[in-house]
Amino acid sequence: MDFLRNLPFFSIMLAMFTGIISSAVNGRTARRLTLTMVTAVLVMSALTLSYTEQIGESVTYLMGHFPAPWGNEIRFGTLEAFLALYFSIIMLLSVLGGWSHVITDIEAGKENLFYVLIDMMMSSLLAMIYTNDLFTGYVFVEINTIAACGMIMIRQNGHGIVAAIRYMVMSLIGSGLFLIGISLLYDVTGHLLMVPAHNAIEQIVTDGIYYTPLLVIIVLISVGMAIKSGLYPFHSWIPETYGYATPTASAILSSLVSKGYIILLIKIFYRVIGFNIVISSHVLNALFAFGVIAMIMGSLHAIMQTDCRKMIAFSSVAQIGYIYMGIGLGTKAGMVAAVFHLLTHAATKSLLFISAVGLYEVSDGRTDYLGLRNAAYRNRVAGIAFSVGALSMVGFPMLSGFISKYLFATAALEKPHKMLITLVALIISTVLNAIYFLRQVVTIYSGRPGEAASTSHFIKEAIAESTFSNRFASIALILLNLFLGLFSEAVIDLISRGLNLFA
Amino acid sequence: MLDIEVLFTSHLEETVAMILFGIGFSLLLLNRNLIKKIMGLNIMDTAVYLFLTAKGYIYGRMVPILTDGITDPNAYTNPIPDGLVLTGIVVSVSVSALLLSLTIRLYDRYHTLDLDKIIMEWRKEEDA
Amino acid sequence: MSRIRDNYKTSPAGRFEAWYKDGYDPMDDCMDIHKPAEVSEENDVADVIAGLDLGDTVYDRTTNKALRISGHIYKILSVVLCVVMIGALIWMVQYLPPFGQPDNPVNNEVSERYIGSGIQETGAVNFVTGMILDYRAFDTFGESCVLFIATICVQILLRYDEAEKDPANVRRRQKAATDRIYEPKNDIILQKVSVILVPLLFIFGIYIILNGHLSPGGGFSGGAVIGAGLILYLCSFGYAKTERFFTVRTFRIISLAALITYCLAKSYSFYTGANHLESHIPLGTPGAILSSGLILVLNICVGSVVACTMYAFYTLFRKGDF
Amino acid sequence: MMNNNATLLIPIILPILCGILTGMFGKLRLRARYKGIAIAGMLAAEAVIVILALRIGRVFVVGSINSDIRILFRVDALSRLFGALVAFVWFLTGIYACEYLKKDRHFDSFFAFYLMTEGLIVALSVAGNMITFYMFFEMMTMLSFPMVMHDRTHEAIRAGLKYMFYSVAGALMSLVAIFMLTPYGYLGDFKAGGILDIEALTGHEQVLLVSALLMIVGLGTKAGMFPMHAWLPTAHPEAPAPASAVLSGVITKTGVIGIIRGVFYCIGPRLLAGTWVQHVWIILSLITVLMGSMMAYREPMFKKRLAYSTVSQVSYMMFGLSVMNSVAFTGAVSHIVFHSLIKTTLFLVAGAVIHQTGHTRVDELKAIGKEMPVSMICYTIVSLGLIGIPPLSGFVSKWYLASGALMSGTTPYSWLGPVILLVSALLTAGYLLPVTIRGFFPGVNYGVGTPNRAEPDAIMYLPMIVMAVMTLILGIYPGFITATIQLIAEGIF
Repeated sequence: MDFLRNLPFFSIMLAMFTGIISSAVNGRTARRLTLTMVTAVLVMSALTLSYTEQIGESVTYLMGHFPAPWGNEIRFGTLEAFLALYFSIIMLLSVLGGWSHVITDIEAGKENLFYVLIDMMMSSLLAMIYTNDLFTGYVFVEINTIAACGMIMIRQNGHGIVAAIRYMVMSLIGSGLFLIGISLLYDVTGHLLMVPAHNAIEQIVTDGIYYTPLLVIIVLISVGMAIKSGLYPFHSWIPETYGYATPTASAILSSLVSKGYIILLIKIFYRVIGFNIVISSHVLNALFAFGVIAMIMGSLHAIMQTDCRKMIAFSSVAQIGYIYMGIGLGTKAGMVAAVFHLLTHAATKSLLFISAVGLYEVSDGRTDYLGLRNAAYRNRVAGIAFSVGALSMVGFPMLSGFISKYLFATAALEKPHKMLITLVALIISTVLNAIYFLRQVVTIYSGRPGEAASTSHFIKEAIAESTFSNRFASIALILLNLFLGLFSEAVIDLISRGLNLFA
Repeated sequence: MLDIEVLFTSHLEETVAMILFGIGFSLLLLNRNLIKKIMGLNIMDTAVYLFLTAKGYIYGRMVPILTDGITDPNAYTNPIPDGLVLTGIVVSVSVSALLLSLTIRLYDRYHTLDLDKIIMEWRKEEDA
Repeated sequence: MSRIRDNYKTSPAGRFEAWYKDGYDPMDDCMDIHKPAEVSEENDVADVIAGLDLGDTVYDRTTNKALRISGHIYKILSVVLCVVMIGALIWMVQYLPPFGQPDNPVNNEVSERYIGSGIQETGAVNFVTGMILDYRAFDTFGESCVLFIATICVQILLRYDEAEKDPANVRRRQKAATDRIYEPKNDIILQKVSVILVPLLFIFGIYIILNGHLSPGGGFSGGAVIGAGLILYLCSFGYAKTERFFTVRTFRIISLAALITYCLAKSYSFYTGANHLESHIPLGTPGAILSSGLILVLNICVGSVVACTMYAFYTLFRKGDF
Repeated sequence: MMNNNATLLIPIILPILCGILTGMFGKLRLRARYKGIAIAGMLAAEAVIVILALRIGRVFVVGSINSDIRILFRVDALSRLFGALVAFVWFLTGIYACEYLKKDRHFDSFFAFYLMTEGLIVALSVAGNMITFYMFFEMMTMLSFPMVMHDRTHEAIRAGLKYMFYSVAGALMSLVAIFMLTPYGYLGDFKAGGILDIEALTGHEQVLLVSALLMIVGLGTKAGMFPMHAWLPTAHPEAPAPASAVLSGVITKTGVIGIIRGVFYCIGPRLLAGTWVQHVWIILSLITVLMGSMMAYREPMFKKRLAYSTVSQVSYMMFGLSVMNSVAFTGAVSHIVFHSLIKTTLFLVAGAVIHQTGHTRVDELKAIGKEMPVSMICYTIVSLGLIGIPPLSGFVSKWYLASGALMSGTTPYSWLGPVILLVSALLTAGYLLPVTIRGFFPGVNYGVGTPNRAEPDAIMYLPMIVMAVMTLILGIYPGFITATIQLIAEGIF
């Protein structure tokens, strides 16, 4: 029983070890290793979750022989374990959903390197979730960035590489700000571990000295993480990045990578700086404003797209805006809503990307509106999956999107001076979502009469075979979405308890 | 408000580090030439290392290596920033290598180092 | 007369009447669904949506005014961002703790313990090495993983595969061929110098690695020196001679073995540390080469990884293969 | 919790399941006849089950989304009445549709959405609190718009999207209202006469009024009330006849039901009576009544004319609700029942005409009475009912409406309202009867000789006959319906 304490550490190490091994084997073996690893991480995280649920408090785990102020640590509570579980599920389904395209998109002999990247990404995500040390956080943020860059550019056409360099430049700016931020934090507190740093910061706030640097530090860290996760003014790399990577990479990038940074940011807010100090520093208002702008501008951009994948990518600009809007509300409820929407968006976005694969592989690779007409009849599972994802994004009841919108609205009610803006932004953004997503859904369900005669019905010969794993992944993600939508009470309760354990 | 005297006497290293950081940041963000962007990245990281090492130094103390058996903490400078700098250097080396290889591939394809030109070319291809 | 009627139709009142007579669809504008200019025979939503075709000049900054303006706005905004940030940082500097004072917040119990009881706990005479490889070893492990994954990415980008058939790679192969032509054949001076210099470099690097826990230096710097030696040898004697003792296979084996050793060793020490078990690794007598437990091993691993990585970077950049 | 009664789920789950099955097994090549028989039997079963399962007082808690939203079904007199009406109309229209769409490509997909929509509307009628109602309202919208764009033509798709976006915008307006009222206990279970706690509300009356108006306008979108009515004349003519029949007959009424739930069961009439919101509401509904009739009067297309008449007639109910007294309420709710029967019949007749002769414009319908006498007789009966000629049912509801308006103290509307209703009734006569007149008396210059009989198949005109007869019977014996509604009204006022 007490042995379960080791599982998070095992999962991080296992992921890295798999990565190192995968660099020396061929593509198939690397894929199998990766799938096994992700499954193992999934099981371990589930066990960790049950363990933390039994203990009811967050566990501190020494990485080495030395306790808090001296040696590295990881720390896991309910929310960390749940996030690890959730991320590994999404990772597994994304890999399953797109591996058939990994083979075609990547130069022969380099598939195993792609799986190395995925393993490293997994380990860095786990470390960012679990870590209790700022500098470890920085190092793994860098690993995450490099792995993401590799995933973008592993498709060896010019698009991938240009997208990769734009992504790289933007996120290096972000990590530069983050690095100088934690250096300054180390300077004024003298600690890199989160809890001692927090005590030092409370000391600073009480006796006022070094308070100005503290404000600058909060701003630097928030801005750095916002840039890395693609908040609105810094979103320009998102559409190309998500639009041109291989489908697995798109799903993972849009649904996990940016989320990892946001989780780290929330963790720093709660555990290092202290949420009240963050609120009093007014940086949240800026995040709120940019989030609201992103919600609307992202949707407006998405309406103007003709390429299905770029439309989905722009909609995730808007969704990131939702998350920052929730964080910016500066209340517990807002934070819960933000975390829940983070889960929602992870599930829905990967569902959309994966099902989009299923759609355009039956419409000879075209990804624009005209190309996708009638695709839903040629690949029914993908069509249904895409519709479910779109409806969830629109906020269809019983799907996860509805719950998160409800949570945002109720959270906004607690902040009278932000309530109206939030509600209006929610409504505008929802209507815009409805416009572009339902337009796409209608397109994939309607065709020109000529081909309609042959394909408009669920006729056998018209259904192109997509890979089994793709269908499996789509269905599993639909179920995940429904789960979030129907049994949200447990999840929300878990999130709020976990956030209490964060501090 | 802004006390120049303090800036250039007791905080000289930090000031220089911050100016360097700003230079690198602006290069990375504003310059259109990829190679200069990479230089900016390295300047930015170096500024952070300068800041950290400056933080580690204490007047009149030895480097943190055991010399003739003295284990009194007040005899040595602070070892932590040096370790952080070591780690940071490796990170920036890796990132620079990655960026340079990306630059090589882009130059092979577009025969220019100007990011704006590259992006415009690329969008033309994409629409074509 | 017709003019008046047109004006009336476009006037608000006219539009309102048209609207509630349902002649005009308020959703048209935001739905972007118009009949295409030339009405296609088959009425079809896809064609309808094709109505919002964004021509091919949309992304071109020279022709698209809106995009150009937004580009300017972005430039101005980023300049403002830079200026504001630099100003804020420099303004903040004066509130930071002063330089080199022993009572700064950074000089707290942490560094005291690293120095004071570092010898007993890690056995490393070089406190910095003791810190990065024992107290804060997880960071260092992450750091070597950064190096590893950077190598992976560079391989993805620059390594060419025989299996690949597309013209880009043919060009890269030709580049490799020309590279062999231009590389120095019998440059006597260079060869003689490097005959003397390379062994010294290797020995010096090995010294730095092995004394990482005793004197300044350690795995990374020593590995860099050895890598420099390898690169020098390659430059002066060419691939033919180098590949007699260092091929891609060597690289794979060395780096893999080193990383796996690193991973396992660190996992062992983390595991024992976290569960408060006794790690049966002797620390040895401080100051001796064979001391300070795992640190020596880790230094050797890091050193070999770094040496291989440096060499790999060089060759990949130069001709995309080992 | 009170006695959970899972039988409530049957009439909701059954049609949805059957709909999904219809969609999934569409590909197996059954003869349309057998499919039609299966669907008709299922609809009949559904009707019976609704009558049996929706016993007043039954409660079922499906679950709770989070701590303060419970998904809850509870049957009261209103839901029983509306559910029975829905099942009945759906059954008859379904039979008609089996014949109407026999040769259609999208037979299966139409019936898939048709059945699912029925299940959702039954669920919506038994919803026990506002959030449950909203959820099923939203789903009903999303699943009913494929019926509008059934033909997949450009116009149909455009009309469907228009319907979609109007409804989404309206539903979101009401959602904002729900959120703004949540702090005052708006999400509690429905109770006749309102559930808001007054002391929490003191000081926030304006919030209450604004959100009440938002809710009325938002849900009024579905009911085609004035500012947001423009989707209705576009969507109804584009849909195939059975779809437009249920759209006009039932789906527009869900908006009215929503307003009854939101205003009379949550906010409570006595909080709104006499406020500016009531005045705005009355004015909007009267404008809609008059405007709808006028537009219908000058509309040449047959189905579109009927659609405009729906706009005007549904706002009769709005007016009846907005004057807020029990008599007018009785009139409004009874008009829901009568109008849905009448308007369904009208659209079925229009569909039959199009199906048999292909005429879509009113002026093409000369001598149609000689070609399809049965349909046109049904048409005439129900038109008279809609105008409000005494022995027929429309008269009853309009009588209640007018008298309620007169005895409500809201001058000037207390006399203005009935006048406008009267004018609108005359206009109704003006736009409905010419079809009959020209249909049966084409005039002297009409070609002599026996006209070709274009009477549709019996399966198609039996539903019309049934509903026409229902109109007549309910007009003569309106007692049990009005009695039920008066009971409901007693609870509210």
